[in-house]
Amino acid sequence: MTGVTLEKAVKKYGETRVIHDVDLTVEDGEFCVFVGPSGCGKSTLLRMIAGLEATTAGTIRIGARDVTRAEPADRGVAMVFQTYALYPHMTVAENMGFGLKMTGHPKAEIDAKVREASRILKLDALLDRKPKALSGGQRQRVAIGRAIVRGPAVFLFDEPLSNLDAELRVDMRVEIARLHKEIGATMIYVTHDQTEAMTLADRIVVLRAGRVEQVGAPMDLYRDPDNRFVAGFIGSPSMNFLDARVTDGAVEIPALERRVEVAASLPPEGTAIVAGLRPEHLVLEPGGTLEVDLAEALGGVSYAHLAGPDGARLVVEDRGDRRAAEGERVSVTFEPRRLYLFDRETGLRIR
Amino acid sequence: MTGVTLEKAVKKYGETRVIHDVDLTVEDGEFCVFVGPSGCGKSTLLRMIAGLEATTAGTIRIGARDVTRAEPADRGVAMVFQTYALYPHMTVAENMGFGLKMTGHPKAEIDAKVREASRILKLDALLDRKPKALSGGQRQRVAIGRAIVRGPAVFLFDEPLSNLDAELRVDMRVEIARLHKEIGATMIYVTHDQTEAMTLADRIVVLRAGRVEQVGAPMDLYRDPDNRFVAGFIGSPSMNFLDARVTDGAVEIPALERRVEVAASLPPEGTAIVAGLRPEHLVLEPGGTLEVDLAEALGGVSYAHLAGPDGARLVVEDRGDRRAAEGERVSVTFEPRRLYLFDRETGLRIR
Amino acid sequence: QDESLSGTLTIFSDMSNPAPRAVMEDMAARFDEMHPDLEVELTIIEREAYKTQIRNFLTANPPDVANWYAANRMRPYIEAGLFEDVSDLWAEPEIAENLASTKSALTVDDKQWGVPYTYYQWGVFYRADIYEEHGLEEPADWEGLKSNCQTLLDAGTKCFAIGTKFLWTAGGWFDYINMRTNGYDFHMQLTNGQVPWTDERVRTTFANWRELIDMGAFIDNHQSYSWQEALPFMVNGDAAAYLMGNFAVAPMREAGLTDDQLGFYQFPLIDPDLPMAEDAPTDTFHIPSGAENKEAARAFLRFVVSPENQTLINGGDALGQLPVNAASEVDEDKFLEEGFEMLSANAPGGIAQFFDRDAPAEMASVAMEGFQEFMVFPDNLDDILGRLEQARQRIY
Amino acid sequence: MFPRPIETQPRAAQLTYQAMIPLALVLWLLPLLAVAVFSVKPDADFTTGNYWAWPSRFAGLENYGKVFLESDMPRYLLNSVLITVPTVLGAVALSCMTGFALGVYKFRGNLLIFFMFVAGNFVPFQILMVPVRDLTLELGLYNTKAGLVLFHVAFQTGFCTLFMRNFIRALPVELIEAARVEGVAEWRIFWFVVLPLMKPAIAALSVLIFTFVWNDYFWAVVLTQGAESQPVTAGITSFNAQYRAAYHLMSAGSIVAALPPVAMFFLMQRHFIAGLTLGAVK
Amino acid sequence: MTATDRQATGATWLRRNRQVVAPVLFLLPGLLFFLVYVLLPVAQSVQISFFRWDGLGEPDYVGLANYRELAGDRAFEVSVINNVKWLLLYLLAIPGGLFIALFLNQTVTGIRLYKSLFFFPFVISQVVVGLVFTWFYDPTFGLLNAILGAVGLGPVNVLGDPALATYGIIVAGLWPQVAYCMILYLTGLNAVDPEQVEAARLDGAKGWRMLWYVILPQLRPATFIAFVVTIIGALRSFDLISVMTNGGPFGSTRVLSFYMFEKALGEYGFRMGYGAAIAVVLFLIMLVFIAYFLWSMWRQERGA
Ligand SMILES: Nc1ncnc2c1ncn2[C@@H]1O[C@H](COP(=O)(O)OP(=O)(O)OP(=O)(O)O)[C@@H](O)[C@H]1O
Ligand SMILES: Nc1ncnc2c1ncn2[C@@H]1O[C@H](COP(=O)(O)OP(=O)(O)OP(=O)(O)O)[C@@H](O)[C@H]1O
Ligand SMILES: [Mg+2]
Ligand SMILES: [Mg+2]
Repeated sequence: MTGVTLEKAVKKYGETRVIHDVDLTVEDGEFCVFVGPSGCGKSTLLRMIAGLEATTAGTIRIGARDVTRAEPADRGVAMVFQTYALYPHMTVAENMGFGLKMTGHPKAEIDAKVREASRILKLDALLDRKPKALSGGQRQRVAIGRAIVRGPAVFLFDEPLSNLDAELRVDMRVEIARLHKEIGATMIYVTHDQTEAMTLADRIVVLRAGRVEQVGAPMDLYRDPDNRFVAGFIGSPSMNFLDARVTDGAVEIPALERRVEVAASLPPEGTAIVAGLRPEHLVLEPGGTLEVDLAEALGGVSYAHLAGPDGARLVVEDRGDRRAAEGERVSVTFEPRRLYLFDRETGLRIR
Repeated sequence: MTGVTLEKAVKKYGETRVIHDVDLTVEDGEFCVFVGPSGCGKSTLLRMIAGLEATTAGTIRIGARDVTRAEPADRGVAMVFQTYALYPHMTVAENMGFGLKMTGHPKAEIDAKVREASRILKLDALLDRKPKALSGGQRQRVAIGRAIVRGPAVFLFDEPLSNLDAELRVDMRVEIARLHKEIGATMIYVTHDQTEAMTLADRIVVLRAGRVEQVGAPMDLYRDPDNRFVAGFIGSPSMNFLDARVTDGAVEIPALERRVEVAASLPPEGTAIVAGLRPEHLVLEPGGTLEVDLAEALGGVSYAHLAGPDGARLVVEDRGDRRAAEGERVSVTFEPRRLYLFDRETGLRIR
Repeated sequence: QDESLSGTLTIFSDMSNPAPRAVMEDMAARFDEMHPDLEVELTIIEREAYKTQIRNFLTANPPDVANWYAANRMRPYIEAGLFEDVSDLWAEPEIAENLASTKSALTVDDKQWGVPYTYYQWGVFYRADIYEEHGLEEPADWEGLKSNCQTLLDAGTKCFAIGTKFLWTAGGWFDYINMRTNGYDFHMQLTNGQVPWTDERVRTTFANWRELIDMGAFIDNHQSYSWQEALPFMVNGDAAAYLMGNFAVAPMREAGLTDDQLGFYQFPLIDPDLPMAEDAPTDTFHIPSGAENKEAARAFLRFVVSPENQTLINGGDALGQLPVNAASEVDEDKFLEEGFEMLSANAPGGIAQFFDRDAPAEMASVAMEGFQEFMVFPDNLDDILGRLEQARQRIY
Repeated sequence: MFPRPIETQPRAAQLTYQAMIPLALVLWLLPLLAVAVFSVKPDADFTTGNYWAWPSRFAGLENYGKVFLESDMPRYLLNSVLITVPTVLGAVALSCMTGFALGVYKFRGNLLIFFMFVAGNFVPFQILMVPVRDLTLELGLYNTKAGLVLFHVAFQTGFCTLFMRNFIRALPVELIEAARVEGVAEWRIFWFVVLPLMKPAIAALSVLIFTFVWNDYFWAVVLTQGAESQPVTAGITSFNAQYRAAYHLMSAGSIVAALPPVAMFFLMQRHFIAGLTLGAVK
Repeated sequence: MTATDRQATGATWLRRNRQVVAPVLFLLPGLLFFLVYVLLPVAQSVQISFFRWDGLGEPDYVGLANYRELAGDRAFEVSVINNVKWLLLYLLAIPGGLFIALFLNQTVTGIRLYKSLFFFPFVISQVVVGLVFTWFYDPTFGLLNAILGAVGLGPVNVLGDPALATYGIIVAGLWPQVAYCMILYLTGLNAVDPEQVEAARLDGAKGWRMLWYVILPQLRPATFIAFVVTIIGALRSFDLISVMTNGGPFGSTRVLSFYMFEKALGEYGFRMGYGAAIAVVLFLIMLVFIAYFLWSMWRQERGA
């Protein structure tokens, strides 16, 4: 059992608390992705698990073992850094074998493990090169190889792909997914890239200002967000949020001139709430009160930015061959089951 | 008339030619985007227009004026750099006013222009800060403000958004579009970001190895690329290319087990050609010879990576609620009019 | 050969100019040879540097024998207990008899603290050929000196070469003019701090000196040269004379001046009523009190002052100076003979060591700096004397 | 690039520039060139007043021969080597360690200690002179090469620490963190990860310290005496005193004394300049 | 508790606290050296300055007497004035170095060699520099007078004239110092952001105005270091004076550092207490600059 458990984990820098009582369980063999806006504490949390930052309060367990005060070296974790952190003066093979060598493993064993890792990552041809002579993607593979070699129970990744260009990023993403399938270790992965989070994760942890907002499988977060923050954060382009009101047991959305009957347990009559609609769930109809402010054609898909007479703004995904032109007046429709409702104050989902 | 015209523009570094006889006309007030793979000469071309690189041969005109040998400052152009290139020791206001100060404008006039620019870019609250105290997006706005203040006829942008994170990039993109609408100057914009190119451009210039491959409106390039390079470059995910052959006056695509009758003037019977199909134009059908290698769910859309028995690989966009699962066997269909054909050797489109 | 001495004998010497250096090296080698079991280690330190370093090594790593100077110059080390009392040597009849003339220079508190190995006369060395060319004679008095000088100046030749960069050469001029103007006793009172520098008699000395300065008797830019660097003026005939110790003869000869071209005269009279007194500095060897091999050191001192050695090292082809041992022979060298003659027969006023050996160190440094300034800017005299007086009151 | 690259200027300007650099260089190095010429002149040139004309004959061999064979210069040179090399080794070794401690670890007083090193580095020598001399005397190291080496090591460590610490600061922290996660002991991190990466800094500092220590005169005078342990800077002054007014020999001696750091500099000039950039201009 | 237990806890204590133990061990040797040879001596010097001591016998406590004497000491006054001259004029090395750096900041063939050769004077010992310049100034055969003579001027005896000697030495000192500043500026110019220069070019800045408004502000770190090393160099000037004039003529080229040496260890000196007092004064002057330097470094650290 080598899952990771955090219990009321707290991190303070001086007097500022950057991680607030985080409780989290990552199952053995799970691929867990931390997402959240910049500065929310993703890296900090990851580094606390690695032992690179001291934990101010709370407990961190890896498997059954309490590692809260353990040295990084003693936690059985491996970490892959955003900047790869390869030792520039060592060859690929030396980089990968360094940890084992330093902890006194026999040479034959090291060689075997390095060969195994380089096979998995297709690095065989590069073993004698220095990192300088590698491309970004290859470097990242070596960094991962270095982690694999030590056979850790838990892998930690801190935005490992963000220094790669778009194309390579896609390739490496696929590679990491394959790797997880192959070695099956627990992995915790920090990213701010939607696509990575959605495609890689078994479970996504959404963080905000040092707190866990929601934890769940990617499509669950997409389909069933707990609150406005998660709804807005997952999915691209973001969900549109519109002012709405409860009238006659239904939801009225003035900007769209629509009343929708919903199955949710609505708050009292007249309460102002927030309606959420994803761009991909909206359909444009010619004629209406909304004006197409900007139409961004990306080829297969266009995004129409609409402005309502009362200042409401929303983005609609537009596909097919006939697309809305800028300045056109339109209206939008949607299936009622696609409507999300949120409390205006707390942002909590109204289900 | 302040369009930009290049006639047989050539740039050599020593003996290496990096720009080959480029002919290009950017109309007055047009938003022109240069795209192309890294190293193709986008920046070089832009810098030649700015006067920051000497033009080896050919002529560059701004408006009616030949500026091939003119000093950068005398060309009436302003440039926004990828790294912002703000003067770190000057406040925002000083940064913006510096150009006018250097050309000896009276203080009152400078102030007025800076105020006007800061209004447009919503920088009023920041005028007294140093660049260090600004966020990335704010810095880029200041860089743009500096360009605006000088009231140039032509704006040049070299990947202005590539140092910003994804969210900010979207916001700034919209802002630049708005700016272009508001001041209506000629703008030339270098980027390697698909979305920016597609959404901002009036016209896109696709460059490859120092040569212009195709010039046209974004959707024209998307719908009607001249050659395989452009077809593959525009659109995301990229177009799938499959081996095909002319048989009996139709196109046979072995990987898809299909023969398609097309209206194009096909080459002689038996010729090997290349068939191009965009992911968004393919539809998955259950059962078939293709295996789903990887299914990436991004929320509203999924991408299925398929592998054929003969090693062919293609990506299919998958929408709707039922999505292909990994390991499933499928086949794909498409409307014949969505099929692009290219010469195998020259890469030229077969129309 | 003496078999009894063993171990090593370390000697620190400041005889760094080429000729003395050779003498010292030779002397050490001979002594080494005489004592097969004894190893002589000689360290020669540059003369100017030696003056600052002696304190360090006397306290830190004392050699067995060290060079130094007589009179006041050795007093601080005696007071600090750094020099060994060698009165026992002086009690030995051979030394007591033969070295009597220099005993007082090495006596402090009725004890002797070292032995001399050489001394030399000061006086005016001049280019006899140039004098002859202009029909000049060796001057007998101040007027003669000045009129000679005027003739030379008129002919475009400077009268005196001097290099005052290291100050003490100016001290020589002061010594002579002062002793000729005010006499030996006054001079000693002055260097002993018993007379104020603002004294009228001191001013007279400077007034006399100034006559020469105003004439332009000295070479220009002397403040930029060491005494060696000023030699070429003499050698090239740009200057006709040089007030200097006898050690200057060797380099002059080396530079190509023959004995025919070179002459020597005693510094002439100024006040005819005063008996002539001379500077004849005595260079010495001492045993640091921290020496390890004092037995060998004493033997070396005996060896140094022995008549044979004295004859040898002071010869014209060696140091070219005067032996301190009465039993040794003065080399047949015209300058040595003249000097010996002068010191033994024509210096009734007394023999001074030298300004910076007669005056305490700090006073000497301030005063000689003043002399140098005076030679360049004679108008600053009041200021200079005021400063010297201030220093005198602090130092004594 | 500022000023504007000359390649982009008209041909005439380029030619002018190309011609001006050597000219300026000759002017700039004129005093040195003069010494170089002096050093191959025969004695006679100086007695005949031929100071600035071409040497009447080439006397380089005999002048330099005299320096090497008839003076203590070789001994002084050897002393300089024996003083400089250990100092460089010692100061670099110590400062690698202090720089590592100050650059990598967070602890209270880190900045304070660092500033202390920096401040000590700027202290005028003179205030150290008397106590350091006494200390050296007490240790029985007066007039030994070891005494000089110890002091130089201590003093240069301050300077090097400033340099090393900034250099280590500029290394990616992730390298050290990566090693820590891998279970590498701290001193092994220092030895196997950080030290190899500091090679450029070490090379640069070595040259710099070599130059500083080789050229030191003040401490040579304060802490040593005589050919037995004095370095060549002091040697050259005593050599000059010995051959005062023998300009040809003094020149030859000076050139011999100046040569080692010059050679060192030329061998390592890349690192040297890079080193200045890394450690100083940050 | 068994021995192995204790060992184990010992080991784990070390293990657990290695982030604390490691820096201490790494710091210790360097710190020790530094304390013994730099920090303690500073304190001792301050102490000695309250004594009268010839370095041989027992020191006598005399309170502030040494400082009082300094106040009336002409030579001290001259030294301070000369130090001020050094401080001010030595700073010319900064614009001088900048000028040469700008001149050499090109990429023509062989420029690397030229840069190294221009840097040359810095590598040479000050003793040799002093010697070279003494000959350069020599009133009879010096190149300076040869040149002056050729244009009908001179002769001047730079080092023999108390009004000129200090300036003559400063010029000699400037020679290597300019080379030093030059190399600092060359590295600084390397780090100038080319895009900013281009932006300024588009903004119409040229020549001097480009230099003043865009380049110099970016060279601030280089200027700062150049300033610091130049100040230190100016206050440390000893070798040159000792070689070129030995403080003369009649003490007119003394500076504090030289005077201190003269008083404490010179031929006629050995007033350790008095010398220490001079050193303390020099240290106090330096302290102003040290404080400034640390303060700016502290600001930088905080900002980083
Ligand atoms: N050493 C530190 N001292 C004080 N505050 C810190 C320190 N390191 C991080 N913080 C603060 O902790 C918070 C979390 O930082 P962290 O690096 O974990 O964010 P992140 O989620 O990884 O952001 P990003 O996506 O930008 O990497 C931030 O507000 C940051 O300012
Ligand atoms: N100073 C130079 N000397 C020689 N070759 C150069 C120089 N600058 C650019 N090149 C070459 O010119 C070509 C075009 O470079 P350019 O910077 O214009 O590419 P780019 O399209 O802007 O690429 P990117 O997307 O990476 O910015 C490249 O092959 C590059 O290697
Ligand atoms: Mg982070
Ligand atoms: Mg580019």
